[in-house]
Amino acid sequence: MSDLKDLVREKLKDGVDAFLCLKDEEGTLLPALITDADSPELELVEAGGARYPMGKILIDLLREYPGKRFAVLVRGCDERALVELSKLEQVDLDRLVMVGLACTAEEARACGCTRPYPSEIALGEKAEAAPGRETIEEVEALSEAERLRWWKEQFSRCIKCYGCRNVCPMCFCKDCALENPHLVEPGVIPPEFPSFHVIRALDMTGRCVDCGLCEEACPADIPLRSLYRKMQEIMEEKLGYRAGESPDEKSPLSFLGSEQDIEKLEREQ
Amino acid sequence: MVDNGKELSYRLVPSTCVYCGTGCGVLLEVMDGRVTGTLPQKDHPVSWGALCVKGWAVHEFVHSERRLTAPLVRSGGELKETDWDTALAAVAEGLSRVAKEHGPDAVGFFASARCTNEENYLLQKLARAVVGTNNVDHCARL
Amino acid sequence: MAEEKKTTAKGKARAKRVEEKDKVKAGKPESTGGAPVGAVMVVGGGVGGIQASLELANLGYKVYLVDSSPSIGGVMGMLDKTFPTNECSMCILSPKMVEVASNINIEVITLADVLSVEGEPGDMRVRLRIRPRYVDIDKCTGCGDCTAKCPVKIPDPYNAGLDMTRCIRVPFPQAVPGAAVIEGEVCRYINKGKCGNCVKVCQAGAIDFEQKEKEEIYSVGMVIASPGYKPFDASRKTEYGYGVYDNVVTSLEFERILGANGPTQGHVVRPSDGREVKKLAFVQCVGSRDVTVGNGYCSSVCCMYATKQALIAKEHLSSIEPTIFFIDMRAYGKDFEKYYVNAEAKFGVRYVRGLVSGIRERQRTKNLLLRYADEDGCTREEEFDLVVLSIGLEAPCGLKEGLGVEVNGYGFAEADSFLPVLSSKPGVLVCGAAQEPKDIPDTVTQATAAAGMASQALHGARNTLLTRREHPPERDVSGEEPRVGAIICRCGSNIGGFVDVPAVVEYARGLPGVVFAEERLYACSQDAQEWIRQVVDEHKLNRLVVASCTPRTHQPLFRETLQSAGVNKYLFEMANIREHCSWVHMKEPENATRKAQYLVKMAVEKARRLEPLAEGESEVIPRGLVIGGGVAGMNAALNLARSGFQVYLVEKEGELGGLARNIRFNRDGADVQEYLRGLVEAVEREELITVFKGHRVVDVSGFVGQFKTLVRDGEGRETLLEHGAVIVATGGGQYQPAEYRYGEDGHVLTQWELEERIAEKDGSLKEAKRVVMIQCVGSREEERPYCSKVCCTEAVKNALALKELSPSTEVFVLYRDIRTYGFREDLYREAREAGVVFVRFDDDARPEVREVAGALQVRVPDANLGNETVVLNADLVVLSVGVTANPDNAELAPMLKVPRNAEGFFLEAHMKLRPVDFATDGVFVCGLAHAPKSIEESVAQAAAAAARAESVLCKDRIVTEGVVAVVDAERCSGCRICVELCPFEAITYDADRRVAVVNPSLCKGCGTCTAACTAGASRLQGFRSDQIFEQIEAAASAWWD
Amino acid sequence: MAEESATRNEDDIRILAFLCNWCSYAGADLAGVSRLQYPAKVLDVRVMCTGTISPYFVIKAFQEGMDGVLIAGCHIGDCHYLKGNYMTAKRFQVLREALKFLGIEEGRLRLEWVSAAEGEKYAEVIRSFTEEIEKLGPSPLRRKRAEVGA
Repeated sequence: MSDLKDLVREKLKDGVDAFLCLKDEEGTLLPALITDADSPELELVEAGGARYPMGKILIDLLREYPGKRFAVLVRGCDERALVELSKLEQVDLDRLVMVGLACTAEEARACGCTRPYPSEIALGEKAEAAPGRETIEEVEALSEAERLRWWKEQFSRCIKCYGCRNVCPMCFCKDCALENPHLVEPGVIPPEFPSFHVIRALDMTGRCVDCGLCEEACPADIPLRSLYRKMQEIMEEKLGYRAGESPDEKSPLSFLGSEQDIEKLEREQ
Repeated sequence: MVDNGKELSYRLVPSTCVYCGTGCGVLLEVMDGRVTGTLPQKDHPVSWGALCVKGWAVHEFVHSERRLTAPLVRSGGELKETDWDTALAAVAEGLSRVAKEHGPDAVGFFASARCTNEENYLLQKLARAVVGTNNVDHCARL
Repeated sequence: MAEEKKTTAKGKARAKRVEEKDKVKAGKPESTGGAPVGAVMVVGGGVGGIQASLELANLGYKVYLVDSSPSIGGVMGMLDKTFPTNECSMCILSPKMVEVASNINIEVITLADVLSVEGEPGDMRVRLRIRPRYVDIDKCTGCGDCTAKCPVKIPDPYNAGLDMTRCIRVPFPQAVPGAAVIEGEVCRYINKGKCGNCVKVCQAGAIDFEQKEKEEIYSVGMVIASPGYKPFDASRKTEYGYGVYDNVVTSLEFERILGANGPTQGHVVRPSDGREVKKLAFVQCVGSRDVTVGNGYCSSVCCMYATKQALIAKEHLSSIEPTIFFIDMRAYGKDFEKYYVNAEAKFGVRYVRGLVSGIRERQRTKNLLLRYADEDGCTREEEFDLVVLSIGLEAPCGLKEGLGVEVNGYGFAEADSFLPVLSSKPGVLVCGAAQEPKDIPDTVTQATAAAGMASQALHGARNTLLTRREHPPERDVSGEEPRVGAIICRCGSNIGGFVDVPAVVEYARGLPGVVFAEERLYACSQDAQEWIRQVVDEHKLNRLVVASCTPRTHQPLFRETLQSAGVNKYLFEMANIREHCSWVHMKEPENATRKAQYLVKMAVEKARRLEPLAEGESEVIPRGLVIGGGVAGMNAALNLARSGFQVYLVEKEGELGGLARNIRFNRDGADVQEYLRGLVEAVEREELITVFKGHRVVDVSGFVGQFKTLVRDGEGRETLLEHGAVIVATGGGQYQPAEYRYGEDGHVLTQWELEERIAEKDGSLKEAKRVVMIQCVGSREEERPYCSKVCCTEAVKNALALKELSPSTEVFVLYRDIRTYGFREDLYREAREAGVVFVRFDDDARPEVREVAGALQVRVPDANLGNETVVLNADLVVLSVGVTANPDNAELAPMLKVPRNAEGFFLEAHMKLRPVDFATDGVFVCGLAHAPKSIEESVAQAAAAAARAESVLCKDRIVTEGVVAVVDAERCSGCRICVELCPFEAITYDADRRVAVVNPSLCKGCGTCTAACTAGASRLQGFRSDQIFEQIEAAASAWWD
Repeated sequence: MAEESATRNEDDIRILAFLCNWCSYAGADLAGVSRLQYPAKVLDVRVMCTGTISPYFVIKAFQEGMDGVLIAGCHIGDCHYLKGNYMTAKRFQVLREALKFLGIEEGRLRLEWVSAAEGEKYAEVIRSFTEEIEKLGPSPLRRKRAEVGA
């Protein structure tokens, strides 16, 4: 894809030390860090085809190479992740140049996120968002008892691979509640209900950017994304916050706020 | 932030998980020449971007202190490092001696989940066709 | 080990005393080179004396606490509950008593009376007569074996003689000292030489019949007298038949009947037949407001304690129907009015306004017929099961003879009209009811004030006679397996009566980690502390669990005990099986027992995971800040300065003086303005005080010992003040009336405006034929449901002054209740004698002020004439407007991190025992900022606040709590949410290490940061999540045990 | 001892209450001092401030088989730590909705502001909450006696 090549070359010439995007290595799409404008690797760069947790990779890169500046090819979800991570002080946006890639209409439909494009689009055409609420609606239609049964059934498939957490761009804790024996009993598969999945859902509240990598990584097809999506809906409805959207607005769960806010909250409930 | 002068060195190496025979596709994160992490290979025909808890941790043993890096042969009661030819020769000599003295069924072959199906096929072939015993089993039974 | 130290310390103290005596003989004060003696004698061991003693010890002085009875505790120790919070009296007093007992700088001298006091401030000599106890305090364990064997029965003084005890006994369970005493007059051995059972059974060999009455002289710097009061002898009011009719009891006796630890275990039954009481009557003003018995004054507390007793009686027995017969309902204190209103509206206590003229007993039923005149003046008779006489408070003995202070006509100590703790005799301070009848908070305030004044005279000798307690070195328990000791308290019958304590002990023994479990009758008693020390030692305990009452009052005591046993005091956990169990599940003992077991398991499981915590230390800046330059503020500043500390005094206005500038003379005629001038001069002359006039506080940061306060003047110039303590004296306001034509008609004034004219001898007053005063303007109404306390006295005071100025002027006072408490009652009586007419109106029938033909006309429905409207043409209408809270409090409160009540006044830490403290360390309150009060009360409170502030400033370092948050750097990802969340800016981000760091001196230990840390890097010590998880697991699993 | 007691049966409900030290724990103390009676089916955990109550605690309580969880703290504006309870208010909103979505009756989690002076309110809260939980019955997440190996 010629124009991505040009973009990479251009950014590298503009003084970023490296460009993070995908490349096709003998038919395998994988993230690659291009550091040299003239490297033959440049011929292999790819825009789409697969998604990887670029945010997660950048946390390490920015920390490992404190003097370096990076450019990265971002989709809407990657951008949201990086924005939220910067609020959580995990990435330094000043050392980051985001090159926007809009998801194709087909990708957008398949994915169903609320914003399948970044704030600035360098590549591709802005496609209509096709937010998917089917699962949420299905669950909400159920009675409480049925809901519980439904989720228990879903979670009962969990093999505790921890993939949802490992792949999540927003998970950076050095010590994870999911590995706290008080909360998640070691060696028990599937994990007890509600501990594992509810704890993760709660930690995702005001954090999850709806990239869907968790669900993609889940070998048991647990509808994690719908669970976390619902948490974001709750967050937005109750505390008026959506993760990853505005860079200067922080999650209400990360500051005390004013008495008025709380009184309002109390009145509304 | 001040530059720590480190040369940028980061790449992902496509590989296959060695923990079992399934053969899931992994990408090993290599930073500054050290394997630092694992990602599932999205478009891998076997695992399609999913891994189990072992696969996600497959990078962890790479730099382990306790990892064997060369074959060891016991001589005079203690293990000594040696080259593969010597090691394999010792194994072949030992096996054929036992088979000759006590018959083929005195030998057992133990296959590993860490090997590919092809490797396991070859092992049982060796057992049955070369040594002549059906004593073949695999670690998944343990 | 700590004990040894203590006794040797005591020994030292005794040695010193003897030495002093010799010196005294030599006619010279002890060898401090003429400097004052750094010791104070406190006479009277009630709540006042206890408070003063603790305060003084805290301020660095040796204390001798003298009590004429065998134990300290006073009347408060006999009370069941306290108003207006209905808190258990003993529960809040007992920890303080134990604190006295365990403080090596306080020597308790019981059964002692003061014979004489000589000398001058700084060098006083007190002669004591000490009666024999016949029991060696140091040997007696208070086990009670002697009582069991003693053949001589006597009425139990602790239970007001309602039941019998033995000649030898421990006065009461929480007694301090907790040793037995023998009543010499009735002891068979002493009088007949026979018996001696006690000697035989006492294994401690503590009985000592050799003890003789002795006299001793103590050399001290100052004397604080807090002898309390003498209850009025109800039999003097023959018409009430006390002592004749079985079912007529005094309020003090009824207090014991209500007491769970009393003769009937709190069952409200009649003395005559033990039958449950249905109709209960309280007769107010028995021995108060009654010249016929020589007590013209109001006893100040009876209205409230009767209300309290009625409420508690109803709590104990919901079927009971209490009626209170009263003259005026004197609910004048902070939150009293609400208490009274609720009692009537919510709990159905019946209040009848009418004086009971006589009581007759029905022969058969022993019921009682009360004769009284109702509101309409007609005589009625009503039958009751039990009658409680609300007896008044009389002056204690020994004020004049022993202490040698002047007394007033009623026998109470003569007091300075602006600072009542100053007696007529230099070197002797008087506090509490001995100066004027008063409630517990006012007594505690005065006691603290007295301690402060004593320190003012003696601060040159601060710490000179102090012994410091050293705790034994802390045992290193790291690596040890948890060895938990579980102590289950019966709290007499409070727990034991409803929870199967042995079953709980048995259960505790079975819990993992528990190597010792035993029960105690009173785990908080003094001897129990010693026992715990031994137990910890013998069984090598490294964790302690006490299942008793609430940690909020008793945890400090047990922690201290644990520490004195050489174990880190944070290795302690409490299970609250009283407030949260036995008392709230009285009707389901089985479930209560099981719940108690679960609570114990939860405590044990947490205890097993507790770790020793270290307490930090922080510097103290020895300077004070006083906010507000009114009478309270200036006094507070002066007191601090005179105790040797530098003070910043911030006043928002251009001049000092505050509200008092509007008051011309006080109730005894003293010139307030002259006093104020003197005060302002003194403040401005004092080098140690820096006054910031026209300045406002704009920001406060820091913490106890190290505050930083930014003040700004009118031009916006800012000054940063660094200080160790803050005294809030922001004063109050005056209600601005819109009613009663005020502001429309020049002949409608406020009391202050009238006072001004009186003081100026305004001629127009002489012309005035009739002046009508209206009470409760802006008080005791929907918006301001509180009583402003001062208006009644002010009105009566001005009415009298007016009469004096022009006797021909008619003065009417329209009121709801006249609340001239204490000696103010005299003014009220004088006013009536002087012809001032008092017209009462009902709460819902306020007077009207109209203009009729250019003249003022007041119409009021006279409640004493069946609300028949009385029409008064008036030349002047004077409004007694209420006191309001200072609106500035609203912005100051968050800066200082202190709360306000619904009315906007500051809310103290504890209504009864911490009247000038805030929950926030190092911040104190006094004057109208706290609640409406008179000048002399403000001055006393100011002195108290100063004393409390002094107790911070006089230390060079402050120990900070161990329960603080810590951030585990290993786990921290540096997201900085905790930095943002901390309400006290205690967390900062270390950019180099990329982790958050907590400042333990700023951390208040709320743990808000911990819940926000998904990585669990931030932890609250003592409340770590793993410890709480264990409690949760215990709670759940206990179910299956 | 407990075992012999006749009154206990498997379906008795149990409630865990998290109380802040300064207001609600004191309120509970006052309820006790005032001898106000309420059902003995609640066990309480004292914390310094409700702000320190992690959603994990609540999940843990349900996980362990508690039938109801009460969080009680100072009224907004009365927090001894000024604003700690703000976080409680926010977290509670989210937590309750989450539980609801998962099919755990929202009535099983309750937040109440109880001051140190509100002994009566505390008793009333426990009474009504106990009643509500009794209506809902044992939690569906409860493990059977066998599972806890008792």
